[in-house]
Amino acid sequence: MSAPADHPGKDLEGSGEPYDALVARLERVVGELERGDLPLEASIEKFAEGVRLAREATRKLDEAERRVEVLVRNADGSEEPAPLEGGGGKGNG
Amino acid sequence: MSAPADHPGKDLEGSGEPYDALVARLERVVGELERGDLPLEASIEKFAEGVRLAREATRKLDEAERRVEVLVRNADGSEEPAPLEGGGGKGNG
Amino acid sequence: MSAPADHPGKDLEGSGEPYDALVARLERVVGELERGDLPLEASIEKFAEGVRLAREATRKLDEAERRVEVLVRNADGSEEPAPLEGGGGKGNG
Amino acid sequence: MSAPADHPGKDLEGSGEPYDALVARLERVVGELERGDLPLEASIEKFAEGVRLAREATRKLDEAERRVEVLVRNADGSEEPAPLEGGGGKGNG
Amino acid sequence: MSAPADHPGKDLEGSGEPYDALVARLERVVGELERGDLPLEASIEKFAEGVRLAREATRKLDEAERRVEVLVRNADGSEEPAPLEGGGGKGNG
Amino acid sequence: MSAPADHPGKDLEGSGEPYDALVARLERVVGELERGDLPLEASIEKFAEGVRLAREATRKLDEAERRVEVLVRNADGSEEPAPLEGGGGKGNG
Amino acid sequence: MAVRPGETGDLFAQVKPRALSVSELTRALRVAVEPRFKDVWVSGEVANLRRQASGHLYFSLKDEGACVNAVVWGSQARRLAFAPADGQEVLARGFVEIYPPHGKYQLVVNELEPRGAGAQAVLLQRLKEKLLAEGLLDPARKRPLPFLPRRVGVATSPTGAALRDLLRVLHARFPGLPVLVAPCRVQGAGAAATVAGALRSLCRAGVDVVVVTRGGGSQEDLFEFNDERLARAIAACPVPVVSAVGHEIDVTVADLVADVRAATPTHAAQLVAPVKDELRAGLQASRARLLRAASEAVAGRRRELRALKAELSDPKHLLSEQRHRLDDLLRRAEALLRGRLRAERDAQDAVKARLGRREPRARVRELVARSEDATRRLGSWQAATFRREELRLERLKARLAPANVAESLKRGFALALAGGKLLRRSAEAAQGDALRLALAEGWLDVVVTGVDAGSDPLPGRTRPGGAGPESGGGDAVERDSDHD
Repeated sequence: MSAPADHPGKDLEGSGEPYDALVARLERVVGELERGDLPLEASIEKFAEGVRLAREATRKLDEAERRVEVLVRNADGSEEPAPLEGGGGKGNG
Repeated sequence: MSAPADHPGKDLEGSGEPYDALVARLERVVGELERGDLPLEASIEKFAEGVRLAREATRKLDEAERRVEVLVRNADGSEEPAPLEGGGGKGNG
Repeated sequence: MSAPADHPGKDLEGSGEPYDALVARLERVVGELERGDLPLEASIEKFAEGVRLAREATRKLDEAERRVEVLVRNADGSEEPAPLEGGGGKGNG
Repeated sequence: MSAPADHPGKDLEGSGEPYDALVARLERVVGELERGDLPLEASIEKFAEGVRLAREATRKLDEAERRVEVLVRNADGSEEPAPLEGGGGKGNG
Repeated sequence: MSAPADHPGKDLEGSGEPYDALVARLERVVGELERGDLPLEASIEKFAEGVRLAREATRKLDEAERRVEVLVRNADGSEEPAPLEGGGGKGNG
Repeated sequence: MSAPADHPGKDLEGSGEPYDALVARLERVVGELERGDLPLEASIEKFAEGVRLAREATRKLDEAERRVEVLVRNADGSEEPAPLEGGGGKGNG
Repeated sequence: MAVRPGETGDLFAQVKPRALSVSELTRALRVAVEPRFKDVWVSGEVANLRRQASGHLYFSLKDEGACVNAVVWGSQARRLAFAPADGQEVLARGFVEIYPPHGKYQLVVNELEPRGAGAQAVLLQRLKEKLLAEGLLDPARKRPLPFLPRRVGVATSPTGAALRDLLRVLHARFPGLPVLVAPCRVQGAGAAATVAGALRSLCRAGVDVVVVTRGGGSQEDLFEFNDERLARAIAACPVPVVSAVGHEIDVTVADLVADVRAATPTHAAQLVAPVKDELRAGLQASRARLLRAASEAVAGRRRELRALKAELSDPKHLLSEQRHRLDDLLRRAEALLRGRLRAERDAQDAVKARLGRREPRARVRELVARSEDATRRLGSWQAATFRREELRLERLKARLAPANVAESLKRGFALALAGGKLLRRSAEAAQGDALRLALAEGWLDVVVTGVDAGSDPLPGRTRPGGAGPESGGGDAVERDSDHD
């Protein structure tokens, strides 16, 4: 599974890369696909990268959503504030 | 639980921060969230901070309200004025 | 229990502060509270001060239950108040 | 069955030649055939080469399509990301 | 058995001479024969050459045809060899 | 070993004289005979020459025909000599 | 003023026969009179009082024997301490003015006050001027009354109606308000000294305010309150002094010096004592406002906080947006890639179609056809050539056949040879010649027995044929000609 040259071989899962950076990379991937000047194999690789990026971004969204839900639950007047799970939301995933 | 840079790591519970400062921070947080230009992770952190601030502000309001009630009760014709609890209202919280 | 700067540390009980000064302070406190531009904690402090002022003013109103007296000259030429017979009768009722 | 001079005797099956290069060769072969100035034997050789190239290109395209299907299937929220088959999509064919 | 001057004594079998040249020579031989101005012996020689050419051309063409059939059959990459549409339309009838 | 008109009586058998020359001589002989102005003795000589020429021409023609048949038979590469269509029908009979 | 000094001086020195003009006379009068009466006090009774719209007061001052016109210009009139009325005795201060156009004089009044007994009024006036000069009447000296005095001092007669009225109203307004009464005489000679003493006693005893009061009475009754020592005692009092002496129109020096002048004892009580119920109500209102404001301080913040909390938008919508965005991006990527694959597929199909059109079978077949055609033509050529040549040989052989003597012999013809020489005419032989006859097979040696030169042996023939006389021989040749 060779990664594109500008992101050599990173395992995205659990990476510390911010969500927006992931999405920006995904957008760049789409842009490159749109330009249409990639060789077919590179296109497929790009798409694979896009899929990985999207999956990782989705994972981050899921995690964020869980965090938000906990926050919202605690925000609504519950007397005992449950500890915010996962703290910074990154180390948890 | 990393706090944003401008409020590094404070535990708001029991802090001596004035209510209005809390609310001002909460408003700033709301404004920043509404501008919508924060990275996702920062948004979530901001939201978490907002939730903590709102909870703390609510706590302070509750406390203020209790204090007012005590003062009113003592002011209304009770012969022995109960000592104002907490004095400055800060050491008590 | 810090008093505001313009009435530093007076014990109002039995103090010589006139009723109208108390009331004026009370009015000022009310006005400040009503302007609503005080921080919450200061508001509560003001309220506490207002309550104390009101109590003191009430005390002053209530404590003035005395009789009508008349200065009577003693044999040694000194004078002292004595209950006014017949005159205070009406004022007392 | 002698191959043309510029592509001497390669077995295209499983070759690492990129899709676009295959298609470019195929175009060139077809163009040469269309010019019509080849002797029959050369035509047949060219045609044979064209057939091989077309078959290989089709195979690569099919493979690419399968790969995309797998990627798409995995992209849609499946919790366990199936390992991307074939990695670079080449070693698998 | 003397060959004509321009094709001196070649054994055509297995020769590298192209089909087109063979057929063209055959046609030329036939034309010369048909003009009828050759002495009988020369005619017979020509005829013999023509027969050899025809035999060689037939052999080569049969071989070519078989080869092309195989190629066309394989061109679709499918197991059952469907004829290439629009191409073999004539040779097929 | 040409047998010109002025050398009558030669044995033509095995001569290298071309068929067409033989036929030409034969025609000349026939013409001379038909003119009828030859003395009988000369006529008989001419006639004898004509007969020889005719026999030799026929022989050559037969030989050529046999040769052609062999060629044709071999042309098909098969053991049984398929008659050249449209041609061998008469030569064979 | 055009009057020359000399002329004026002459006016009183002697009587001259020369008549003065009215103006001269008037001028002279003004010069003579006005400087002398620049500042005079005049007492009299007001009559014919008229108030102009401009504010000027016009009236006459009169007594039993005289009357003088007087005016108070509006600017002064507005400053008068009282409102004059017809019949009122007043003391006026001003100057005499002669007004030439009317030929009248009038008193221009600067100050006007009601006049008591005539001589006393002037003394009183002097006292007022003196106190004024000392500043004791300065309005700036006036001290405000305490809002709620802890004890009210009253200098009055303990038995008078004034005290009764005062206490009644005082305690009606503020029940239980402490009052300390310093008894004094309020009329008759020496009363002023007792009032002053009472004042001092009250100040010593400790009060927040002093009320000096007595009921209404005659001018003489009130005159003690014009006493200078009393005035100075009032001025010297360390707490504010309220004077309520006589009736409203009776203004005494004590009234002037006091911090507040009350019209009546009742009025004094109103000035000195607030209404306790009102105070209580005011306090209650303040406390209510206080509580309301405090509650509002909390409640308002609670509302704000609630609003703010509502504004603290749950980032779920953001997450949802992002999910859409991701989905869109991925879908776009997928669509692009699938489009690419489709395009590649189409391109490939097009190229394959082009390749298919160039499929060499047709060309092979064409060549096969050409080759077959050539082969066919080869066969045709062979057949035609051999047929032609065979025919040609046949024809030649046929044409050769008639020249075949042997055939003629076979048909029955014979050759006649005489001495090796062929005979063609019968005349070439003579009877008895020995001839040799050549037959189809073998020879005959014969002798000529006769010669017939005249008859044709083969009737119908134009050309002499065989020389043999036997027709059978000729028949034989013809008969066998087909068999060669």
